[in-house]
Amino acid sequence: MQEEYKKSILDKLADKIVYGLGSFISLFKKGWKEKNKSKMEEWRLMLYALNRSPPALIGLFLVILFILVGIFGPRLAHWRYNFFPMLYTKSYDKIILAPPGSKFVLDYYNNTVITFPLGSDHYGRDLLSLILSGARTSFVISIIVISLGVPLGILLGLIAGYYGGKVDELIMRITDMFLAFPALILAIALSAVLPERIQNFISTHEAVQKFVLWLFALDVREAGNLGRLLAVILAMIIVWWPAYARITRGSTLTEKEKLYIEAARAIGLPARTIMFKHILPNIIGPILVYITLDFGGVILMEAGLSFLGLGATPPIADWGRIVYDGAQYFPKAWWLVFYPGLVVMLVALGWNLLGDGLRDILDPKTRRSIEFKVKKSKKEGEANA
Amino acid sequence: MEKVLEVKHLKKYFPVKGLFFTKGWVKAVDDISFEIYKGETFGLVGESGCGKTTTGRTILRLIEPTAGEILFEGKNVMELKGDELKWFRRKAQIMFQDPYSSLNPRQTVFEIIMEPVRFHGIEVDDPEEFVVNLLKSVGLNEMHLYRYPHEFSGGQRQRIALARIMALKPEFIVLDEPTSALDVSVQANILNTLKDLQEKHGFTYLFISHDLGVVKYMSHRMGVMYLGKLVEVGPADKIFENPLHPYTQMLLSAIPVPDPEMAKELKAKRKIVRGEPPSPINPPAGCRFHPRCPFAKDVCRKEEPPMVEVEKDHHVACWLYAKS
Amino acid sequence: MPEPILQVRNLTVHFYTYAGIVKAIERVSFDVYRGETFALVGETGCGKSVTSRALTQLIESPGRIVEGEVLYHKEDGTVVDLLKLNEEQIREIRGNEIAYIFQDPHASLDPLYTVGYQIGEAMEVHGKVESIKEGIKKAVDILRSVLIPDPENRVKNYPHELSGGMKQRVVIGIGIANNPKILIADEPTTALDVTVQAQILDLINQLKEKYKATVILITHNLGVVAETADRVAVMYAGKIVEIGSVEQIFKNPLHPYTKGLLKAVPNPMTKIERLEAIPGTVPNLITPPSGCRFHPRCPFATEVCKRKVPELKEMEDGHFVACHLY
Amino acid sequence: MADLKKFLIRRILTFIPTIVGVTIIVFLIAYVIPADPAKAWAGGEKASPEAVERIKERYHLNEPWYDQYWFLIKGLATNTLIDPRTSNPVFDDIKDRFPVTFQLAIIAFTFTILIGIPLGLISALKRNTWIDTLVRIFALIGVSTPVFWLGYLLLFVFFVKFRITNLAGVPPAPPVQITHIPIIDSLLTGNFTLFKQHLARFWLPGFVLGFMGTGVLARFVRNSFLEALSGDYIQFLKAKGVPKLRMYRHALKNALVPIVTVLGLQFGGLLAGTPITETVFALPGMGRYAILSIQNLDFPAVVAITFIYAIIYVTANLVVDILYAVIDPRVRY
Repeated sequence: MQEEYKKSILDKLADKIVYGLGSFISLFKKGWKEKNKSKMEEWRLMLYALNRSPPALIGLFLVILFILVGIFGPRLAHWRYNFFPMLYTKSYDKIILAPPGSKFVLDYYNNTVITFPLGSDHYGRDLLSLILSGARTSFVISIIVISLGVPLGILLGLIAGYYGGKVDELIMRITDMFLAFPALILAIALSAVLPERIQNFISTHEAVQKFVLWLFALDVREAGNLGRLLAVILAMIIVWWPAYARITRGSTLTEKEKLYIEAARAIGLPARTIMFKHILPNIIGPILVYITLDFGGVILMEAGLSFLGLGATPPIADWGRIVYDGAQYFPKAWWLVFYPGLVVMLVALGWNLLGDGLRDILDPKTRRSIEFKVKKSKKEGEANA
Repeated sequence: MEKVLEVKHLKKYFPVKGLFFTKGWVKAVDDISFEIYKGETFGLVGESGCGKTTTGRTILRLIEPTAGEILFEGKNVMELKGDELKWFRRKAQIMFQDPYSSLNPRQTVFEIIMEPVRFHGIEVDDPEEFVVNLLKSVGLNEMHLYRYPHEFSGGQRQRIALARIMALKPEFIVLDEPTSALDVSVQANILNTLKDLQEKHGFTYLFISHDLGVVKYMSHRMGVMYLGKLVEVGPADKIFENPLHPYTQMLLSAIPVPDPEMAKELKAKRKIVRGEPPSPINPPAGCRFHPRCPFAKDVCRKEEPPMVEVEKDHHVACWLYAKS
Repeated sequence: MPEPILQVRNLTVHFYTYAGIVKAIERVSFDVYRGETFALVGETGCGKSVTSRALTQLIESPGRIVEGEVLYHKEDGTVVDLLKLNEEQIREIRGNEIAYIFQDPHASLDPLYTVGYQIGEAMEVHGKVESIKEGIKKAVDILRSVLIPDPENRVKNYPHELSGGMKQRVVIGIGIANNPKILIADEPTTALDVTVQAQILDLINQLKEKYKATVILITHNLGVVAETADRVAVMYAGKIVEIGSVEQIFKNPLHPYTKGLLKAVPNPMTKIERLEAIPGTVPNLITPPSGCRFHPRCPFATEVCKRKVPELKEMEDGHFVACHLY
Repeated sequence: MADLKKFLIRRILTFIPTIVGVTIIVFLIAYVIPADPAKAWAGGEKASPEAVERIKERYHLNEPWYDQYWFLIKGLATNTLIDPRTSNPVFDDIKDRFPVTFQLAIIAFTFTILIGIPLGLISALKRNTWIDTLVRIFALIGVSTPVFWLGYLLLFVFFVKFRITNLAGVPPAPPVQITHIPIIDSLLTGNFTLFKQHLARFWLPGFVLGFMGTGVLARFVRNSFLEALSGDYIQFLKAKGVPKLRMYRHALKNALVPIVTVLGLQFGGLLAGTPITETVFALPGMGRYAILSIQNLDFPAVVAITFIYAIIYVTANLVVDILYAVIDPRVRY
């Protein structure tokens, strides 16, 4: 049936990706491609549906851009985040805040001219470079928070939902308590009390310190600021898992009632196998959507926390922190608020668009309606022509 | 004849939760006893909520019983552990009512059938060939090997479920309304396959259904349940020819028969069908059927009737036949 | 000659779904006579439910009534094509002259309103009572007429406080509230137990006599048909394959499908050695088989069955069959 | 109604363990305080060891954890927990700031509801049209916009460019206090000048705070309404011959149950957003106070504020539960 579609370039790309992936896996697992025809067909359909959804494609584009900048940002940046130039106007007056697009003389002695496409901050640092470097901070934080907080929540939710009874009661009561705090407030409180201990830990474990510095692409000089940065991460992990515990528990409860779970129990499969091989793959779809949306959420919250002066401290490049520091010059230095905020919004919007599109794509009902719409519009187009 | 399964005084109560304490109990299954002999089909009929499904699951230890004993090939099922439990899980299987949820939608037919085989450590030379042979024995073929459940119709799914069960070479299978979600034309197919397999492999079935026609067709012996109680047990033919319990009589007279002439006849002599089954939370005292029973006497309201053998192998729990 | 109340001609409904156009029913024609119980039988997905809903344009998107006529003969002798009426006109007919009972009583009632309100509402929207309040008062009588004990208190109950059988009685009550001419019962007892089913069927019969209504019964249960229907139409894959009186259909089935169906049902009152199953599965209606839609499963299929769509032919008085064997 | 009362009591009882748990978490936050704040409270690096010791003594910082927990609970319950920075009992400090935050949240909530619900309904009724798409995009932009950014953006427009709002101070509370929330009190006592002043000061921050929830609510209302419309009982209503508007009414009432849940959650979300909004708009509320307390390592205040937020959140949930029971007769069981 799918062959009736007029394939766009993206569709052909989707075909290539799916078949390429199939062939690739088949290199390691013989016959995988033949045995998983149905699965590959489903993937292909999902990608087709994605291609039909412009918002999701825009989201995907923004997200890929964010990831690339997150990885390469510090290298792309023209200036290191901790480079504080002395700036002079053409008439050699010293200047602190350079407006966007302005040119300045970098050094009193060696007359190099420097351009600030997005302006500079009050230290004279190039805002564009800061934003590029700051992408790494946001990127790493969001990945750490999601990859530690979410699995914890999923695990607890699965256990609570599957075993029920007292275990469920205990886990859910704890979850409720955490949910009773507005997430940001709890994160604020936690990021206030945690830094000291983390800093102690970091300073005594050099390998960890090195690794973290490498992750955030920071110089050794910033080692003393890691405590505050990691405190925010830990705080966000602590506030992030309860929502997932609750969602997972809910879907586990529904899924558990399905007969194939009972069939698995009748065969004698152990609880672990049933939870991870049978229940989890069947409830992961909606959770994946949440995860995608939450990448945006983490980035927003992190920006919010650093806007409140928590977490990253200068000179570490961080979008929220730039706004926090720049706000005192508002509205004169509007660019210090506008551009970092805009970037945060675009990244969050990217994840949200992608997540919203995924929701439609992963739900077979809407996915098929998307596919159908494509075909119908094609038919109507023909009828008109 | 050899007993495969013996159920003695089985009870299953579900708690009704209040805020802090249990408010009451749903007496889903309340003290029932019966046995099933090797190679036969024992039918269990009753209306929804009578406890027939709970009985089936409790026998397989998918639900822990409140009280009572279940002996499977002489072993107490409730006390099985480790390897013995694994042996039981292999020998006793269940087929479910709803073909749309009894297969994991994320597994291919091959995985669905091989998972239990691997788990139970059954040696298979060529897994693919093994699965294909099983599929053929239930009327499917090798084309279906790597497909997902959603690509099949309800009847085909029930066949896959059947193949999964067969893979373990069980002796006893609980069939929990295996065809009630299917259309009649497909139902006949599945029922015939089940009968054929029983003949070929000597399976013992516990056939649970609310459809009296199907039970009559499948069962050698049968039991009728009402509100958690077994009210009548006996050979299927005898029960249909000569129903003893007023509830069985009411049930039989209420079935619409697919024959207009017979229907007219039956309708003329139909016993008045009264009321609906009450909630199993607070079942009526004495005989549970008494509020709907046209023959209810004083003793019925006070005491539970004992199970008595009225004719050979034909037992009934009713004060019309027992001495108080 | 019995007098028709409803004449359905070439009714065709298509569903425009993701996978393609589902030809749910294709050129379905039949007559329903005043005062009879007309049964539409068939298996899941054969289009019986769609047919019944299409009669009053109750087809939701993505479904669409593609063609056909439903001629309704009013009491006063005028004839209207129900499919040509506009939204307001058909609304006045629905629930008033033609009422429905749906399969699942749990889902049919709005959980947030009392049953009295819902019955009262049915009367109010057709101007039978001034206000819903007045309707609720009348609802007591209606509940009594559908044999619900203690109706004075039951009107104040919410649906979840009633058992399945009681809910279905309420649904029936809503159906008869405006004294309809035609009552369309779509699988009215499928969700209910056997003993309750018998009561509900009896009730529908009684009400039919009392209100002199015509009943269209949609069911897959041949037992229910044998017991309650006067005439029967058998549907297969969106087409009617056979129409006749209940005796004709059960004693002298002509279409191979009808024959197969009757042999596949176990009758609890007779001894059956072996059921005869119909091989194969129901076709999908996006790409239905060419010619006779039953031909891939038919033991008597010939070349012509693959090519030509059989039309309904009258074989004996009032007994029609669509099969090339005849 | 007896049902309703029973249900309520039951519901309130189940909140007790949550509140206890909240105090435990609050305690844990306080318990992981490193020993240093004592020094900070005593006056920084130059503080004398005796003063530090005195502070530690006073806040039981040297005692075992259960003693500290008890000290904290007792302090919260009797309002004897003293803020070392201001030397006031913590709840006294909060009492001044609470009305500002609450008033902000209420105005934001009003915006959310007034815009979100109609938008959602329109979106549902015009399903799969450009209006629907627009609402969807609006919702996504809503959840993606950083509160501080939107705040500054609108400040720039309405304050810097057009001066339609003001930023200085907070108008006084009316002389007669009923609810202790100035804007409500001034409305209740008919003091419209004061009401207008409050509105002029609070509408923009309120809008900014409420913006995020508006789109989410609109989407949610749309989906719940459509879901309700697809119910079998709606089909049955149609078969009954019920006119369209009446059908929508049935659907809306059924959709209300999930909508109320989301509204409860959103109120919690609004509270969480207050620190940022208050910072941007220089409002002396609890959120701002929390940030200042944190910056000064003023933990007794942090603990008290966190606790207050949690209590409000739990109360909001309770209100949701009550509304449930009022809307849906099935819930009372």
